[in-house]
Amino acid sequence: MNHSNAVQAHMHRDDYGAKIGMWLFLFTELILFGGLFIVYAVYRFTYGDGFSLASKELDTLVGMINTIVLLTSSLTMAMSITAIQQGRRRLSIGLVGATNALALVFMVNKYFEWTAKFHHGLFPGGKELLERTNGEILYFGLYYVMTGLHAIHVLIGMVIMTFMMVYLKTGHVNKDSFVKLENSGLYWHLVDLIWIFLFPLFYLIH
Amino acid sequence: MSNHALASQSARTDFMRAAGSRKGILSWILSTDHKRIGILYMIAMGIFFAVGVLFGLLIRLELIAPGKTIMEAQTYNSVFTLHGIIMIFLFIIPGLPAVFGNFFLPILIGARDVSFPRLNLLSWWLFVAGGLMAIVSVFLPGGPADTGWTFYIPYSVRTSTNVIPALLAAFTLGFSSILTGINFVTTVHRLRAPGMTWFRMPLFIWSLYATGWVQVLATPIVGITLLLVVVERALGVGIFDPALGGDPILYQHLFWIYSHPAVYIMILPAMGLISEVIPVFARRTIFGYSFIAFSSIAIALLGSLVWAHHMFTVGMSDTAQWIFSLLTFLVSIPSAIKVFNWVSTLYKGSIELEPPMLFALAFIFQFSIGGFTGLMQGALALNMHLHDTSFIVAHFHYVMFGGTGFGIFAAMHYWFPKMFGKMYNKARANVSFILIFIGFNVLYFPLFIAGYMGMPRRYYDYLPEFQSLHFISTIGSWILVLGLIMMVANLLMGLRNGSRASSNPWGGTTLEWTIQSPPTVENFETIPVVATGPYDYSRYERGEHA
Amino acid sequence: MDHGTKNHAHVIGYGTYILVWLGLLSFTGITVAVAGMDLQFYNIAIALIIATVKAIMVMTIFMHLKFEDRVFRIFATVAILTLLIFLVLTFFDYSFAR
Amino acid sequence: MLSSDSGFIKDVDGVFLFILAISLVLLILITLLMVYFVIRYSRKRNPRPSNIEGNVPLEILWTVIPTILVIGMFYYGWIGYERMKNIPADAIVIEVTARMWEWEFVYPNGVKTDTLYVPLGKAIQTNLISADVNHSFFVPAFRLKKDVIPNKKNQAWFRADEVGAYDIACAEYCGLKHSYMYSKVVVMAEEDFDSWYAQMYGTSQAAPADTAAKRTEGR
Repeated sequence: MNHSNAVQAHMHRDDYGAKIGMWLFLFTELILFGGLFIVYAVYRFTYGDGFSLASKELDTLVGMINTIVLLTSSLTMAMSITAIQQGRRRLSIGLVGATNALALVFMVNKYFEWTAKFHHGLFPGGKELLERTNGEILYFGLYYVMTGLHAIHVLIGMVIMTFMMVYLKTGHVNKDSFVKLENSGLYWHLVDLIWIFLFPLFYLIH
Repeated sequence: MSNHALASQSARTDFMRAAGSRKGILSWILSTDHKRIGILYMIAMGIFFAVGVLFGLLIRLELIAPGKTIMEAQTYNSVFTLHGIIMIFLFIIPGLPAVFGNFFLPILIGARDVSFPRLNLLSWWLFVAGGLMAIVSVFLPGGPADTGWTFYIPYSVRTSTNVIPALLAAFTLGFSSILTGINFVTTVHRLRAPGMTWFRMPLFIWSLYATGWVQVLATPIVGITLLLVVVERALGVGIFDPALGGDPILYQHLFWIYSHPAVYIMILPAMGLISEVIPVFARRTIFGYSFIAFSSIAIALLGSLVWAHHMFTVGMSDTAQWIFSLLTFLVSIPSAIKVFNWVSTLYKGSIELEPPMLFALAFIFQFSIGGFTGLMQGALALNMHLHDTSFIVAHFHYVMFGGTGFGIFAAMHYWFPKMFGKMYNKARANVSFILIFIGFNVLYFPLFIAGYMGMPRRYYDYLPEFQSLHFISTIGSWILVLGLIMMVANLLMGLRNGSRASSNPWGGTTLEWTIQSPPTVENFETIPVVATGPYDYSRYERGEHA
Repeated sequence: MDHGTKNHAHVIGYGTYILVWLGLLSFTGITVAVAGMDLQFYNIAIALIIATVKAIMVMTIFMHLKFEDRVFRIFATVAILTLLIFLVLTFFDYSFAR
Repeated sequence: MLSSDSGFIKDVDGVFLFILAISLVLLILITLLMVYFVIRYSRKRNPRPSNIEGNVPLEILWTVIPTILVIGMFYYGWIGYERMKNIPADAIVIEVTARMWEWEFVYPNGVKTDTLYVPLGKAIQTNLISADVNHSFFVPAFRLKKDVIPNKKNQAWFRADEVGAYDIACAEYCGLKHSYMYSKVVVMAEEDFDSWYAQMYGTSQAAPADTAAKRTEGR
């Protein structure tokens, strides 16, 4: 470790430290979802047939559209950092805005998907669901919890993006100080990462 | 440090009195100064500890004789649940890292604060919020949770008591713990003073660093698990409930994936603290520095892989049984290495039995008993007999209280003069130590015997053959509480009218002893440059001490 | 190790990002297409392998792990390994006769 | 209490004594050294300390020796456990149902009791079923414990080698009357058991004498 840097860190802001902190936080998020993935893995192992049956009721197309939407939002997010590094503030704002818009598309899509399921009585405690086998009940339980928790993260992400747009506008985040935007980006990519696994686990594997 | 620097520093106001932008209590509860936050934790934790002790005392009083003594079974079940939740989440886990880690981690590495001071304040607020939630759950209609602190499924889904507030309390406290972990790991990476290489860090820092990682990587698992129980109870989502096909054992796996490493979150900082105290009072360098440092990492690592030894009787696969049993035995080795190194540090030292040293030596003795009885439970055949008996209760109290608890007491007596600039009455501290030591052992040792004889744990009532052991144990609890009251009173008296403490009353060599007592807001006027290891006592060896 | 000014050193071009994005989209297409075929166990394996590849792409490029200090990569490895170990050890219970 | 004899007593107590002996030796060694050093190297006697930084051979020694010791402990624990889990093929199978807060035993011929009657010297297999929450089937005298988990079929077995009555306790917390969830294993000579079994056949309910045997009643 170069100590002149460490000393500097005492006096100036420590972007490097901020990034370490953010990554550590992302690990906690990863493990938070990881716990759910463990539950999923165990139940798929125990109730392979029920899971297979239930997963066929999800619409792969909806899942795929949402995957593409999130991947694209990750792209715009990543590019917004390049933009601010080059000092192109307006472009950066536009890209963060695009990220936010795509997140909204994701949520709307999710909303229609969930309400359709609810209409079919496939919600926790719903009569339709309780008549099914244990494996299917657990599958839908996990489906709602995992995609729900993910959706909450998307919503939080949208709030963060809105703040970032304001910060970019006021110059609080600028060409020389953009670690906040970088960290928001890291968060957003993690949300994307989680979805990259949720998508095959719920929509693709039967 | 030159005399000039010392003189100019003593003129500066310390962090207790420093005028900030806010007045009165707000200058404390909104402060981002790591030292003030440490003291805030200490106050909050002290209150929760008192409540926890009271509940423990009530448990012991109920068990003094068979049959109903002072309370109904339902009350008893809630009392031991709350005793567990409070002592684990609100005392033992935050005890050393949040109080003394916050106060001394930046100072010991030569920094002015932690990396994220505002996040640090947020952790404290979350801690208080979690504690309040736990307390509120007692008074809400439905009554306090009666599930035991483990919240085992399916009982926790079926009981009508206030499980959800208790779960949310534990979740919030877990979140607070995670934020502290993130802060400490980042601080250790980023804010070490020039020359403070990894192997010049005090061992307390090593242990906090290892603890920080465990907090970051294990706590989220229990967070999500408790949340799942919440959604299960609140929304009827099928996750663990066997009525919906769920697997109660999966809950236990997830619960212990965190809660066993949590034991190491509790004990590691205490081990680090002991490694600080012993060299100071033996006036010599620690024996086997790097072995102690690496054993902290090894404990954090291996300790994360042994959770299912809490579950040997649930009927796991044989493969899981032997793997977890073997790993459990292996985790004892780094602990043994530490104990041997501590004892060797006494060899050819120049030992003064000040109060912190007494607590530290008692730690080694009691932690060893806790460790050896832990080996017994790691053995598969024996575990079948001992599991869920009062043998376990005795074992983990020997580790948690006899170990970490005594570590916290050692830290309080060790750093008290630095934190407050005053000295307590040492003679009274010694007497309270003796009472606590005797009371502790009288309280918990009989439970080993009762457990081996077949006394199950979490029992409101018991068979007559266990009465004499329970009676002795309850007597022990009175001695212990007497000692605790005396210790706290002595410290508070020291705070009020203790004699002025010098900046280095024990002759320590780590960085906190180079600054004034109590420290200034900035800790260091100029960031020190570190040139030697943390325990350089060569001046005493040469006979040149002032 | 030198850092501190590192933030400014690596400006990743838009082209790189777009290439990665195109890669991610193609993998999504492949995984959906493969899911339509009936390959029994291999369906799960292929879906997870593709998801892992996509995750690595996001982490290395979008999340800049490729350009950061070694310490970040070590951290990420530790975290992911921890999760994997939790999973594997749990399955020592489930995947053997109980 | 611990007076009876079953196949596991020797195993469990043997492992216990083995670990206890090693632990005591080490604990006494650690404690005596600590006390001796504190006295011998007190500041009065030894004002000038020696800064010994460490000793690698010593570190290796006290890493290797404990490793060997604990692997030995693991091995004995494992061997004992092997015997606990290998249920003899000729065992009498009894269904044990745990519910809040009582035990029910169903014999192969359909007889139901609330006390477990078993013949001397015969292997008994208990199939553990939970009707509600987690419980644990614990017979301290036989060093036997197995959790009773809903949705899971756990089994345990034992062989009683001495006539008498031994406590069955619930060892997994199960709510309000957890501490009263006691029953008994009554071990009878084989001919006594046979005549009891024949007499019970046809009656599905427990004999009145059973309730008297429970220690939990009336407290």
